Amino acid sequence: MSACRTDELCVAVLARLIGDASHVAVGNASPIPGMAALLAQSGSGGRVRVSMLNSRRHNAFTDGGRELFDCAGQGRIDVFFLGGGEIDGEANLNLVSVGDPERPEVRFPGSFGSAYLYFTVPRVILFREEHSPRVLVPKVSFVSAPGTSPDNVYRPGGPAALLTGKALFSFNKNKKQFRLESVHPGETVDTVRQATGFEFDTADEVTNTPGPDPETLDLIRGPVAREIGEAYPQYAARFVRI
Amino acid sequence: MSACRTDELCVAVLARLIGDASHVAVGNASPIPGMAALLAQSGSGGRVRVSMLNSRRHNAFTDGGRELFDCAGQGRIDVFFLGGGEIDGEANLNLVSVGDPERPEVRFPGSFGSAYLYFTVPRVILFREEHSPRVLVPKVSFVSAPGTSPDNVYRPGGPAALLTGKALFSFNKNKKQFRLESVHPGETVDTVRQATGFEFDTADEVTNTPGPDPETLDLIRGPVAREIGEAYPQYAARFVRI
Amino acid sequence: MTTEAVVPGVGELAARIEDGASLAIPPDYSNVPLAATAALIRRNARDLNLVAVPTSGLQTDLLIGAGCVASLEAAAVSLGEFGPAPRFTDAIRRGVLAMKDSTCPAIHAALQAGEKGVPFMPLRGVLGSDLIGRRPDWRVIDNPFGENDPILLLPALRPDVALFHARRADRAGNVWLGQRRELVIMAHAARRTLVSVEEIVDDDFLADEVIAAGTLPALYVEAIALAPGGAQPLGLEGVYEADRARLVDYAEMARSADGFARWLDHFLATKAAVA
Amino acid sequence: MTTEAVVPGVGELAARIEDGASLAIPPDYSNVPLAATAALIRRNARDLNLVAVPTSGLQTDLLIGAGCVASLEAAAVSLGEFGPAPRFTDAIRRGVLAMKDSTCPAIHAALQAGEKGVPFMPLRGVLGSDLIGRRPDWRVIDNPFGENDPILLLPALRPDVALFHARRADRAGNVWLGQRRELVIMAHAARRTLVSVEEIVDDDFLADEVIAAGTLPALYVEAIALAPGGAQPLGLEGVYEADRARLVDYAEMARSADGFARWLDHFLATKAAVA
Repeated sequence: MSACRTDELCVAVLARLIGDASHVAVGNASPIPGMAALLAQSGSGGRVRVSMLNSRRHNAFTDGGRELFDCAGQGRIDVFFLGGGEIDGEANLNLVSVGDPERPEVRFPGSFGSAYLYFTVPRVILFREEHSPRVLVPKVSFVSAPGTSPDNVYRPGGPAALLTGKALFSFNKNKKQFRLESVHPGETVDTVRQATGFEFDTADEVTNTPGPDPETLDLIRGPVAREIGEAYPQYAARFVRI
Repeated sequence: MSACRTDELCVAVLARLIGDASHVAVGNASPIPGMAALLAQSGSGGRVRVSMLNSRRHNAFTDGGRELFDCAGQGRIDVFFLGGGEIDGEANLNLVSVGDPERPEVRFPGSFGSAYLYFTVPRVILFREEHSPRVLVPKVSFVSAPGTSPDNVYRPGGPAALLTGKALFSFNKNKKQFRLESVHPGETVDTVRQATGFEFDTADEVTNTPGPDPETLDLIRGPVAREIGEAYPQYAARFVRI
Repeated sequence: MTTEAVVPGVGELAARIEDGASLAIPPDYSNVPLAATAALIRRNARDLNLVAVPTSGLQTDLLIGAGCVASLEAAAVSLGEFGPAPRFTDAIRRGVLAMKDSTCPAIHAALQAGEKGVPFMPLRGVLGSDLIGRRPDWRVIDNPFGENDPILLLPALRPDVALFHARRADRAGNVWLGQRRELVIMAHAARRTLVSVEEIVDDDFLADEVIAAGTLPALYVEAIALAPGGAQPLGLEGVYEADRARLVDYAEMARSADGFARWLDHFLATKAAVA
Repeated sequence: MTTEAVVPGVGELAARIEDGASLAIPPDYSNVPLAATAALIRRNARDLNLVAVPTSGLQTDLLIGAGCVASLEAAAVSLGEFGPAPRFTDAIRRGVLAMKDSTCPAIHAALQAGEKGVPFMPLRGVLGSDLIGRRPDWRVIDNPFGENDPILLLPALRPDVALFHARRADRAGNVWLGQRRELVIMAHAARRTLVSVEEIVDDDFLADEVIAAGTLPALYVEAIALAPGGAQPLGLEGVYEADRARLVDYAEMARSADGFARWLDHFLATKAAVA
């Protein structure tokens, strides 16, 4: 494993989580998932289709704002990324507010498409770089999108994993619980537990999150970083090194 | 009144019925209503908007086949034309079949948009040139679109008039009955009654259907006939005389 | 992305439409895939469940006459100015076609439900029509937002396959459809979309924002086959006019089974010659 | 048809938006009518009920900060990469804005219901979200085509006015929108549509089938006003980039009421100078 920054590690891990999906969509304001999608596409020889809302080049939608959602409703999107102002141990997401919604202490921008895409996209990957008790809470103050649903609720989709700047969790929807799979360089199960506001399961063997191999890191710092510049000019500079 | 053919008379009468509508739509296979719409537009100095499905020039729709119907649902279409294989005295329309629908004696093409537009367009003008007991029946064999609806049914639209090659009727939706308003040249109340399979009311004074004045007839045989040629090339020849 | 979407010919499109499939097809005035229809007839397709969007004409009449059709959902079937569709009319009168009569906006709305991944779509109007009694798959409910306000619900249509003809595709599989957006909805709603085209060009339709506005992205397109003249003897807007003489012939000849067979033979031979 | 649709300027557009109107507006990345927004603030508009399609940013924050807004329906409000929308956040925290939180596809679907003239539209997902408890206008029913299958219904949105900025209109009032079809739905669903444009050209957009495919017909457009730079300091795709420095300033200054007032004064002065 090469020495790399946490954001570069996240790009590599998210790309692995995308795996061999045939269509991955990336919402607005998601440069790291966007880079991960481009990396996964590159690794698949172009077979992974990427629809990135911020991009013109990597965005085949032509039917206006509803097309992403309709496309997901048709079952044509395999992977999407969501985050949240708060995420709790049952994978509930809060993108609205903290405290009494009528007079909240904190107001986030709003739910965007989370309340829909969390249900309709088979593999939703949760990504939030900040890993703190403020974000990873025991119980969200407002449920924008629930992590699980009763059996009778139509729900082909849901959370598959949670990646932060400290660790990678998988999600077990029957137990309604995250499981710590690996910790990033410099972290331990204990430091992760301290930074996490919710209870979680741990894998029998919590590994160190594998970073990108040198070839992958070159891709991230080279073609992928340059390519993301089209959609996120301010981000490219942060990554381009070669 | 100038000497004119029945079809020319029908164009003139339909144009009068369109009146000062702001938007008149014309379905497929409707050359005479199409000419009437163009005549009404011409008479209004272009203020009447015409959407003719068969036309490219007189058709502002850009959103595919559903736009006509959505536009009507929005309340943006004031006048539409319908016909029918059978029309009965309560203004029910049959565009499907005669006899047992499983093994019908006669099969018509189908209901097209009638079952919807008859409800949503405020003034639907029924037009069928053939005026015979075969078409104007006591009771339609199949209701594609009902002439009237119970009070609790959402129905901003419905039949306003019925024009045939012999006569003009208005429709009274409370009485669920047509009323003979005028007879075309050569017809009388009796000849119309003989040719009509349903009972109808008669106006206190049944007049002779006024034909087009010479200027209007010139318009029909000149610019309007040439203009309809864009949408119905085979029809233009029948009308163009000047 | 790739040129994998381009297949050798309409025969390959026909091979991808299984017997028993539900097949969405366009109205007679718009992008009718008649070369692909000939290929379907040649491969002896059986038990197709046609969905006309929202009406049909020659294509449906040919498929019915050739024995390919089990059921048909349509707002109307006719040859337009050329008269009734004779094989359709005959099949209905003999009671050998499972007909689901509909109305244009109902088919559009049901496809929009399919496009959105919702199980149904409401539609105003239609109440009191005998159409409803013959559609056990439709429901009338009381509008949950009103009071004593009945409204029709249509179940979503998600055809197995959408099949149509278009003017142009690019090598990535993007198809330019312009204002024919009923075909866009049809492709979104269908599980798979097969397209024959007049030409396949080197441009990238998505790179030009003006072209892109009328383009169905390759994302929705499984296969594209080159088929010049693929809508003939019907017309294709902006490319060729309908061959009126052949359509008049059809309307006349297809009134008998024998006449239909003769017209069909000639049609298949013509299409085979160019395929 | 006529050039009646063209009005002298954005002031005339603002004059046609009554106090208390429901007003549909586009997301920050698409055709934001900021010159017209300045005119609305200048005419002291009050009690607007904004409908963001489906999100908003600077436009909504300006209108809230200037006291023009009674209620807001949106899936989100933020300045995107520039941070939270400060006046929105402040108004919510002080409890002075009637907020109808939604989710993107719900707003799109509700506008499609408005477009189709149906009273509601179903939507999958959302169940179990706290959004529902705060939306007494939404309903959950059992899917009439399923069994024990709850589904959300959204009432149709028919805003009084849709307002957006576009690149080009022709003299007949046709507006080219390209792939920005959320604006087409917005215009169909709204009772009246007002558009500011970068330029008004002599071509007939409907005469060219390629242009027509991306055109909103004049049929839906009540008034058009020329407003070059009408989306600035936001960008307009293909015409100008966002003025990032001014947006950074806004995100910083608008955190206080005073700073907002200073930024707004400058903004109104700039817009007045070009109007």
